Amino acid sequence: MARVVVDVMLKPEILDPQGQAVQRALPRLGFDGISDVRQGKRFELEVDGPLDEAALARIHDLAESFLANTVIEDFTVRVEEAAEVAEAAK
Amino acid sequence: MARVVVDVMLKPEILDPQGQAVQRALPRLGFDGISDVRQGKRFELEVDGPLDEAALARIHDLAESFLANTVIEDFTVRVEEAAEVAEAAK
Amino acid sequence: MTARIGVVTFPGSLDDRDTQRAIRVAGAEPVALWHKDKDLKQVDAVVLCGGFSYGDYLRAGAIARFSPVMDTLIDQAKTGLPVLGICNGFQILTEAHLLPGGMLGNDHLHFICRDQKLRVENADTAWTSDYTAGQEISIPLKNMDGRYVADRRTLDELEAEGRVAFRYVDVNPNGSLNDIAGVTNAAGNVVGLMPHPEHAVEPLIGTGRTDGLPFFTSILKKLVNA
Amino acid sequence: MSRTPLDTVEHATATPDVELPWAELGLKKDEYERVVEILGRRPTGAELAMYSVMWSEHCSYKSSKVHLRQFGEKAPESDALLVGIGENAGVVDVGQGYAVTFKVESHNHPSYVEPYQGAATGVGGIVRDIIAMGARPVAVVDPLRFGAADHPDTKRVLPGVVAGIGGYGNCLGLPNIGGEVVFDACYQGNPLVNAGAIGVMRHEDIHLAKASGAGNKVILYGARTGGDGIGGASILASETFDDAKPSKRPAVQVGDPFQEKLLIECTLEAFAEKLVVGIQDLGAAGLSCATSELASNGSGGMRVTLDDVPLRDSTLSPEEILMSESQERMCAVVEPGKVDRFLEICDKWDVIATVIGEVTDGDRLEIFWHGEKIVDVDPRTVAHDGPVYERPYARPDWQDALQADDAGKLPRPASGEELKDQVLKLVSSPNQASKQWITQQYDHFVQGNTVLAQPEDSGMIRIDEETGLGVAIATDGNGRYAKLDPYHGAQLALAEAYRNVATTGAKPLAVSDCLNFGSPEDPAVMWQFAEAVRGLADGCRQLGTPVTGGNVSLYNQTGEAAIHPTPVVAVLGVIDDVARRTPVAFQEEGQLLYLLGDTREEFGGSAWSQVIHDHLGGLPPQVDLEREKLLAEILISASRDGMIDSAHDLSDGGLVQAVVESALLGGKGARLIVPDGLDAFTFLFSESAGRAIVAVPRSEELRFTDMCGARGLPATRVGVVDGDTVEVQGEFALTLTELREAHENTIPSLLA
Ligand SMILES: Nc1ncnc2c1ncn2[C@@H]1O[C@H](COP(=O)(O)OP(=O)(O)O)[C@@H](O)[C@H]1O
Ligand SMILES: [Mg+2]
Repeated sequence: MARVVVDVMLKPEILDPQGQAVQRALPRLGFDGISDVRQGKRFELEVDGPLDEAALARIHDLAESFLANTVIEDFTVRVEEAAEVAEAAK
Repeated sequence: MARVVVDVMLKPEILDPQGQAVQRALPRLGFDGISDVRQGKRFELEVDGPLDEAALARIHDLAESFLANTVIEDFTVRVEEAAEVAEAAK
Repeated sequence: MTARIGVVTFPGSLDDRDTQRAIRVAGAEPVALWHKDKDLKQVDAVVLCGGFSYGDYLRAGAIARFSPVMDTLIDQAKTGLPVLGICNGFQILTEAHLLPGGMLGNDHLHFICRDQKLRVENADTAWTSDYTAGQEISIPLKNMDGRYVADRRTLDELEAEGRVAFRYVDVNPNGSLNDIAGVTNAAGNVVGLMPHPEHAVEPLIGTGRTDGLPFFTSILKKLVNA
Repeated sequence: MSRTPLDTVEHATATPDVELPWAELGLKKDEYERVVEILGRRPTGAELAMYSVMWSEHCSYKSSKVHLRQFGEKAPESDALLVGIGENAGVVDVGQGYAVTFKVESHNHPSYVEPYQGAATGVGGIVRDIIAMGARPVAVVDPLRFGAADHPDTKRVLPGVVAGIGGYGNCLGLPNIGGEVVFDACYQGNPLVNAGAIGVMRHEDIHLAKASGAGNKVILYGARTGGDGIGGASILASETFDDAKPSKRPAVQVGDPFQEKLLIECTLEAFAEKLVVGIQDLGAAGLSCATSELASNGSGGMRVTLDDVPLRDSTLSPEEILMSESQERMCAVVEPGKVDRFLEICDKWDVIATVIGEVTDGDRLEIFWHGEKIVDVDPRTVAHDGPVYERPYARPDWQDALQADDAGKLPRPASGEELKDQVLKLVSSPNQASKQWITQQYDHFVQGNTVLAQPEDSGMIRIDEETGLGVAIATDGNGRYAKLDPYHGAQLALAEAYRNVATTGAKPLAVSDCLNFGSPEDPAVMWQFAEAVRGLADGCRQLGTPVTGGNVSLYNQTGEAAIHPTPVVAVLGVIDDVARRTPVAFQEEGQLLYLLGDTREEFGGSAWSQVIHDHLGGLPPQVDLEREKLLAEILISASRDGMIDSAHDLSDGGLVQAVVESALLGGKGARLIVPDGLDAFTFLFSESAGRAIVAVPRSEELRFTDMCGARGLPATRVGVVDGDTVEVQGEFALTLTELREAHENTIPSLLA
């Protein structure tokens, strides 16, 4: 079993009020030095079977047609390495 | 300037209605072979100045106290490599 | 003969009964449609009503857009079936690309419920002919994801072609570009808007005004006269 | 709890000396011993899990039970009560064959830890109580209390709570038609998140939580069972927050309102086809509660195969499955011949449903795991025979000093200028300011039957389109009054909610309550609780409005500091034709303003004493429930016969607060004249109970004053609807613009 991560972010030209709200709160929390914050979505897909080219291509399609709305969002697909998975599990 | 990514996911034992809704929709879209979907948040922070230990520790604090509610969520902090940034920008 | 207007119920639809009531108040016959059926029961028009179809998880309207009923509806809308999308229905129509642009979370990040003033910009669609262009109406608005966005080129095109059907007046309640509250397709049979005309059809109830009723009388007249 | 070897009933019998972790599960030593005595052996791990959650304060009401009995004992005769205390929610006859069920519950502790999800799941829980009675939920209300408005943590808690209530309720399609928002430093760290719901059904559709008929199937449907919230609400709402022990903080759950919406629809469809013999929602204590309550309320026993429970996490132990408080689950008892149809309906709505057991003709609740019996109990001992405590209570020694610290001695405004200044301070203070920033995050319109919603005195819902029959609900509570005098404070909360319902033209019928207090282990808190319950029970008897159900939330306390005693009272009323409702807003210039009731110098616990002097002391306003009844009759008759066009009850902030609200809502000012025998200050700020202000069209004046005169209700003409200022003749005038700014900007500037 492998894990594929799809990250979906608003296109850069589209206002991201959630990211802005986080950024505006930072000084109040005593954080400075962060010049921009954007907030998006992260999907973790557990894929059965081998993660070959074909499987990845299908996930790419899935992201494009469903997980992201490409009118307003960009996305990336990447396979999460076993090490990362272990790290994240900590 | 560097980009730090904070991923926030619901803890594994906590119900993830959004991920479940996505997963339940997959067969209808003609996708199978995905045994689990979890949906979380991705924050991209643009950090001014050097990304040293201290800066990363502060971002870790920020994630713990503000970006995630650790009662129900786990988080990871990672520096995004320039290559990745370029990739994602495509 | 009266017109038969379908109202689709998706899991999580909320305003299906109200929409049926509004259709009845206008004098047409509401017909309940079910998301799992491809069959549109030969209705003369369809309303996609408000609610949180599939919890609005993923994105508002994103999952509902892939329902069996939508397969048929998308085909027929392209050949002229009048379709009105209210709130979640509007979101579904953009996800289905029957209407341009997309819907995002309100810029203030809160759900908002208010009596909203709109201007009817286009009174030539199937659903707005009982209004006059430029007429101002007040109907309830209630949503989380009401921010209409589209790229510059699409916006220019919509403006140039008069396809911005409704615009917010006085207050832009959600950060929608160009104050857009609703749009129409080029043919004028598919219309979507965020505010809720079906909640403004009876005196006494809700805001106590009936500014939303002409949506339903417009389509009725069009269908009966057709 | 170790899983190997499986702790079966047989194993427990064979190993009497094994010590179980009863203390970790929140049981006291004598409680554990009682379990052993009941069973005649040590409990199995699974049995211990069930007893511990069911005997927790939250589920068993062990500290409050002895007092709550008064609600039954003192209950007034009422033809309206169809189902009384003890069921998931009470049911009231509202005429024309309709019945209404309503209830208020608390979700205080989880909402402090995770404001959004804590509040959201609170709405989810109360709505399931309503559907479990067979009713379609038609509205929700949310009485809320937070720490000081300008405290940084309030900025964390309040927006999350409001978004959670909205996020869940809006997604269910339930209009939010009322509630409260109160700020007070005493709620810092212990916010009160109460949520209420109303449901409507036909008389014949009332369903009860009981499992009868041997052979009938027990069906669990809704969400899968997960490891979240194990022992959450039940055990942890039963203890004081203690910062030193973070592990004691409940694991909160994430709600899935979409799943709950499906549960509502499929449950109602099953009811409509008469497929359900008994039904129970899964709330606190999850399956432990549902199975033991269903079984003990029915005629027989029950056998459950725990392996059949659909899980989200396959590693859960049987104990965990029994204790899990996963949301959005229900349990139905269905005749064998109707099971297929029931499952079909669930499938139509994409709801997972599984037969997990059946009703037996015995009297035991038996639960099996991997073919072995792990629970064998008399369900009554789990569900109903929990411990009952006669906790010691004593009037605190500070009560006398508090009451002696009379607010009447506080310096009063000496000039018109000063009065004006204090009026502005009052209407802009967080407690008196407009709550629109909050309430506009709630859908008021969904279902298309909302006649009145915030900021009206009560919310009102049409329930029959043909006849216009409607119901109204208001919730009120005043912790400051209750702190000064818990007995009368509880009655004042009742009187205010009752008055709010009558002000809109509806006849008050019945009461639900949510009693929020500190730790019952403190005799002073216990005294406050006992007094409040006594006051409420006496008050309900006098008003003729029975308590149909409610909820107790104890341990709202951080360290030694308890919240103000805060009984929140919900009153339900009925109106024959919603077209007759009376709104708060001034409708027409020239209409005459009449003040109904008597105004005395009463400032103890008042908003004025808090806002201007940060003072809490003295006695709360006097209570005269006979007067409240008379006032209600007059308001209802006047609305039915079209004698008044607007009405607003007077409560915190007094007359001036009410007039400003009616003026701002109607966009029309008022000219007020201080009546003979009163000074301007008392006229404007006194909080004497039993009063309302009404706007009477000139053509109705004689008829109206005659009616008041004949019935003996003081009605004093105090002004006229007029212009775009609120003016007190000879004292000051404030423009509506100034007032609006003061009233509407406070909350957004604190929270936005
Ligand atoms: N949290 C809330 N949710 C819904 N409605 C609320 C809430 N808080 C206040 N309201 C509404 O705002 C109005 C004013 O509240 P309040 O001053 O407490 O009323 P009253 O003094 O008449 O009891 C009422 O209609 C009340 O129902
Ligand atoms: Mg009131």
